Amino acid sequence: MTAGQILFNVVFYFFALLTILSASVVAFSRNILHSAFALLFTFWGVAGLYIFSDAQFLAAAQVLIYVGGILVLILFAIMLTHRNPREDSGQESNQSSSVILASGITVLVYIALLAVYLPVNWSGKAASYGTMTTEMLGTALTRNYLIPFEAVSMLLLAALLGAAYLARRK
Amino acid sequence: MDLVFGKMLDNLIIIGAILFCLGIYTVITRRNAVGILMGVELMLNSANLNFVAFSKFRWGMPDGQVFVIFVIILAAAEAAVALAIILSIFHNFGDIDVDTKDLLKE
Amino acid sequence: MDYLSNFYSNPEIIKYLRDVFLGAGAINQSHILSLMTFVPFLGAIIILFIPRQNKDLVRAVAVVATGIPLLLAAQVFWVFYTQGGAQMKFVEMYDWIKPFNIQYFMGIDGVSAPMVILTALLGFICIFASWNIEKGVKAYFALFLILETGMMGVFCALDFFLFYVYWEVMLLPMYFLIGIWGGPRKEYAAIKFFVYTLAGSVLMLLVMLAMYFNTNIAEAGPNAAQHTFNLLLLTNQNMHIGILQNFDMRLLLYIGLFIAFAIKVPVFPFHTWLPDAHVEAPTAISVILAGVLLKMGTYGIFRISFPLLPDMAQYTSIGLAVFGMINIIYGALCAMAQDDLKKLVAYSSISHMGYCLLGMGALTAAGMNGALLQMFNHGTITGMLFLLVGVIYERAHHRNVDGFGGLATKVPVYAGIMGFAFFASLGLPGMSGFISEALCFIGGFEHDYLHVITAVSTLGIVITAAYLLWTFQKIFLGPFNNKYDNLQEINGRELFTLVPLGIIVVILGFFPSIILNIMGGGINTLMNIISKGAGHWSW
Amino acid sequence: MLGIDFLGSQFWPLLILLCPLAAFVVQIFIGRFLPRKGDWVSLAAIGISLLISVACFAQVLIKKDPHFTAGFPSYQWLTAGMFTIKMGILFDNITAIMLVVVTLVSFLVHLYSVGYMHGDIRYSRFFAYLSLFSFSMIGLVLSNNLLSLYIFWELVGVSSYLLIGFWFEKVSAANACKKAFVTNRVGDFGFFLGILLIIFFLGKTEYGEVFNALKMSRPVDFTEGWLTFAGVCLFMGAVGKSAQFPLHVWLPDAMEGPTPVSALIHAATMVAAGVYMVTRLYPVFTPDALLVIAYVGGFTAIFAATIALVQNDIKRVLAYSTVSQLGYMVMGLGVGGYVAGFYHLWTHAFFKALLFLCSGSVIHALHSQDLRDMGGLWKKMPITFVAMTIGTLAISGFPPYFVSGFYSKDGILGATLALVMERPQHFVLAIFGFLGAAFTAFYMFRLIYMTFTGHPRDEHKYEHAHESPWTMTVPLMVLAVLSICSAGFFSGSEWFGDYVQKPESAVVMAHVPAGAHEAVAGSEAVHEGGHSTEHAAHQYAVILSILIVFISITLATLTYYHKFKKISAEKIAERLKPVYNLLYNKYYIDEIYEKFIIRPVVRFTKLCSRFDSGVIDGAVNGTAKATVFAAFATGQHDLKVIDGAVNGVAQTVIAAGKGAGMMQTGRIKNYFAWAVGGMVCILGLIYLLLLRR
Repeated sequence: MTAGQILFNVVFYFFALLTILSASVVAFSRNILHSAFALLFTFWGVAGLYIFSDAQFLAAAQVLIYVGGILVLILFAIMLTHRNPREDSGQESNQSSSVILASGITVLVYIALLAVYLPVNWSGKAASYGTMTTEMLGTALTRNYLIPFEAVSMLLLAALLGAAYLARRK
Repeated sequence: MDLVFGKMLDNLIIIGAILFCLGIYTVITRRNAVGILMGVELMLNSANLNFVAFSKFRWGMPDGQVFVIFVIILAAAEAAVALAIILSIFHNFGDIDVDTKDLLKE
Repeated sequence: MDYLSNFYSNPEIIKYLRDVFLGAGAINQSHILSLMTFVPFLGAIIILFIPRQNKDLVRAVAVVATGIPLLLAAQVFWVFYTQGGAQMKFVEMYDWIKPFNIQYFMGIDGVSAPMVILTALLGFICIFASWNIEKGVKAYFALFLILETGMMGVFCALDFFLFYVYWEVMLLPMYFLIGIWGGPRKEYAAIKFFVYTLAGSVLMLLVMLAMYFNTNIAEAGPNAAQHTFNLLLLTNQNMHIGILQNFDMRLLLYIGLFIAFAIKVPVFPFHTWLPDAHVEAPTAISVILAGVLLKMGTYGIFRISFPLLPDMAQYTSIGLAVFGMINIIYGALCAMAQDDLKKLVAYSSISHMGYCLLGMGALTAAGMNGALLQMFNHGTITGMLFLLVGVIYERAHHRNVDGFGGLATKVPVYAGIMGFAFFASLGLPGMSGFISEALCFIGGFEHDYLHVITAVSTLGIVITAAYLLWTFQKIFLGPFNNKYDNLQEINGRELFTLVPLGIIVVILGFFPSIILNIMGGGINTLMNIISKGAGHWSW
Repeated sequence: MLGIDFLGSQFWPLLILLCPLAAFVVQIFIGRFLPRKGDWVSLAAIGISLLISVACFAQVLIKKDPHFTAGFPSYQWLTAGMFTIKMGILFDNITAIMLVVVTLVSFLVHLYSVGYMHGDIRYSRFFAYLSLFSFSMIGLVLSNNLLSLYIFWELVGVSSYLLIGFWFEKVSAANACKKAFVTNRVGDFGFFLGILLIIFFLGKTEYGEVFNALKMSRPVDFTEGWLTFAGVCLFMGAVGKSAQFPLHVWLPDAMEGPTPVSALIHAATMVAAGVYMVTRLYPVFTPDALLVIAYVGGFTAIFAATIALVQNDIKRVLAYSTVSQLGYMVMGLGVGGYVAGFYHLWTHAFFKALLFLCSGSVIHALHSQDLRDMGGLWKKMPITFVAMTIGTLAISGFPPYFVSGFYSKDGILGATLALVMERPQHFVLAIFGFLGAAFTAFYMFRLIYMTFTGHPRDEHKYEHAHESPWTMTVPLMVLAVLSICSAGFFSGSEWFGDYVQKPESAVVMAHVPAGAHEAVAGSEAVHEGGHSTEHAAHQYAVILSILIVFISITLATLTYYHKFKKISAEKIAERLKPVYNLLYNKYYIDEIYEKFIIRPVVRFTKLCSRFDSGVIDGAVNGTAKATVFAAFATGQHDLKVIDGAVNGVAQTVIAAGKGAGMMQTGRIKNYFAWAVGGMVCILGLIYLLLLRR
């Protein structure tokens, strides 16, 4: 195994672990803020994995929109709705039964996903075009998916107005 | 390039699955509406990951990534609207504890 | 090519039909029977279109609608008188429901011709007898004409299915006629009559189906139906398969048929509907009820029970004779105890039909001829009796026998005719009643085991004489009951209905061979079938 | 007249038959509108019949052949299967004699009723009925087979019904006519049964054929016993019609009818029909049957005679005397005196008709029938008196030769005596015979004395009593002459024997038990060889009967003739009170019948009718109620069980709904959890169904 492979493996598994650990912190932490920040690292981890899958533009987009946009939005939301400390401790008071139930469901889902994935032999043909380039992405967007592209812009406008209307102070 | 533990596709999918389960767990156990939102974002990301992985290692077509773009855009829109709702709930109820709110039940 | 061949491809069947029943007679050549059956129906339809107030037009149409069958009946009589009654005549055969091999098969022979003539005659006369019906004239005459269609059809049908259809067609108008135009307890009587007869016809339906599914006429051709409803073919014993070969089942079917017809005759245990139906029915209807409907039971036994299950006929012949005896004695005794005149005549009908049963029970040629003649005579004589009761009822509005007294002085002509009818009814020689009774007794006596039964039945003539004369005395003789000072004599219309019947009774009394020769032919064919079918004289 | 051969073709006898029928038809429909209400129509018709009958009788007389029968063909009347009935006319000596009797008496009665029924409101109808009766009686005499005999037998019955019930306003007349017809009908029941037996065993109905079949080809199962039974059944018809013992009750009541009716029907013709039937069917009767006939006849004779002794109504006395005389005829036939019995019928017809018509004229004059109102009428009604006395002499068998009754009665008594001498165990018959003769003489003379002699008991009635008009007295005179000369113009009864001979019995004695055989041999022997016993019997009979008649006449005169009144009837009546009452009330026979036959039958019919409406109707209505209840039960069941089931299902669904409702807690997490649950199931399914190899 060449040095390049080892480096490749190390970096890949670094990003993998990063995503999983930060995601578990998001799930299990009692404090909402901690989980918000953990969400940041999860997004980074995912961006890294995108690069490994030849999706450089996506990685960039991920970082820009998710981290820059959504995460900031969440933080603002937490700040605005942060009323009393009791809310944090509320996590424990949540009966242990619902926790067991939730974890049970989670494990079930995991098993179901793997059961559907593993038996199928996904060894498809290798990428016919060598490596994915953003230029290919752009042509796909503006040629095959032109209509959805326009529709999405309409959607964003609607979301914008909706959010503004909903959040107005009476 | 090969990975130590199985092919690249399998690993990515497993990571996606774990992310997805954690997202579900977050949604179910979080009492705070924003926590739920975060759970949702997690699930979306795991979906994107799968898209990208398959688009690269299974089909070799850019379509997967185009989908991811659309998902990202929608996630943003959705987060905005969700947070606006959360704010209005906050204004009406004073708190955003999901367990006590059962307005949906007629 | 024989006309029958486009119904049956099996040459054997055609040969059987031709030899035993149809002779060389052409089929579908004369449509006299269909005319006689459906002209009244046509009349009924025309009546429905006539405006309600125009009562006389309704009656006129009714007269024409029953008059035509009477004229045709005259022609039928002439043909039978000249050619004898052995073969089926005026045969019509059309496909009706092809898949089930049901045909519109009509034809009459010596057995059914007198009945057809009687129906046409009584139908025509009853129209005049119901001249003063005021309530719902249109409905009354329409229903009456449908009733006549049903009756005529029953006597002409030679297909079991068709027979059953006519049987039901006849039942319904009768229910309404009694139920709407009847006396005080008319609903009860109508319901009782209807349900009773219907129960009977249910049994007949079962037997019909059993017969249908257990005959194999071995027709060639892929989609040729194997089963048949054709009454004439069903008489062919070697076509019976399945349950029809098992003795007990045949006995069961025979008893089923017997009960269906016994209710109509009526036979002793099933007779209680008759007095009620008669008492409540209007005059014309009880004439038809007694004159024709009672004959359907015995005719059914002649046409269906005997030829189709001849061995059963012989096996149970004693039973039939015993029922006959019971009917005679029991009917006569009950009649003596009645105080309502119509009920008395009703019970006397039961007693008279007992003679038919005795004659048929004997299964001898004389007995069968006597039974058939008795059916015809009873039709005319009891028809007269009911018409006469109707006359007195219209004037006195009650039928209580003890309520009258000494009417002979006030209404001699009416008393004369009533006396004539009473004497005809008790079987005075010189009138047709005696001939049929004598023949039934002679026939009954010929049977080796029926001596005692016939002897006891002859006692019936004494009881009949007693109650009839006792009634005649209570009504007509003795001191005049001045409550009826304003009683009018019998009028022209009523006389018009009675005189023809009286003439027939006298003519048949002196020259019975006129009609007996017709019947003789039909009875011979029947006797051949029975003796052939039964193989040996089972007693 | 004699040029025409009346017996050559069937036309003449048919004419005799059809004239009265034509008269009847004419009379019944347009009688009222004819001049003199059409009595001449009937009179003319019966007149023609009389003339032809007399002509035929004359031709028969000339032939003097006892076995003469005119061979007329019989035409096929009715066929039913193999069984055919042929009708025709039989004309032999007996028929000729009977025809003369019937038509003559009928003619005289027609003439007599012109006067008697004068002024009656239904005058024309009376003559219609008389013609109907004549037609049926002639038909009965002329018929040549059993069935046509039965037919006319019933027609005669119905005409007697009509005539007895002529004055139907009277309740008693209405009852009498019904009683007559029903009693006759009982007799006819037996008669018809007899005919059925013969038809069954022999298949023939014509007399000649029946006798030949019996003689030649008697089926083996038609044993002695059956033949006797058949014979007795046939005789039952005669018992009904000729008013023999058990069924005689209707004749006295039949006196309700007008007197000419009684004279015609209940004296001369109809009642004689029974005797005629026995004579006609004589070969059929087995010796036992003949014995039965003899006993019934004998008993009836004595029985009726005793009742007649005490009756006060003139017509009742004559009625019972008729019953008694009929008993004599039947006994005569029964004991084998075939000729004597039939001869008595011949003579009795005349003098009994005479007696009835005389009593009719007396009643017509006095308008009362009770003997106690009469007396001393001989001055007022000389002709009736003379005629009545001749009749009385004839009926009581007064010895001088010129009176007919003596010969016929003597013949019967002789035959009875002959039988008794043959077989002494039947001595009772002789006692019946002679005692009856004695009583007959006694009550007849009692009648004469009470009506005509002595002082009138009822002045008022006596005043306006008057002799009847010529139309009534002429028939009396004719009949009086006939009563005398019917004995054969002073030549005794021998002349009758030339025409009527006893047919030898068709009963072939296959295996004959000793007793019966000897009886037949006895009568056979008497007939051929043993003339001596029969002759001896006749000698004794003559002497005995003369003796008895004289004794009874003297007794009668002693009690009832006012001049020599020694014995007072009233005292005897007192002393023998119970016997007197018994006789006066006719042995209470009527009451017995009423009590033991009529009332129980009526009660039984009531029972039947109640049974019919109660039980059977009850059963029918019961089934109706049962079905209604069953319908109700199914209704309830339907309501409770099935509905319950349906409601149950509804409840479970609602419960499930509520249960499901709990899912909708309004909390988002629960929705999300269920959604995830759904996803897991789907993935599981995909795995199970599709991916598991």
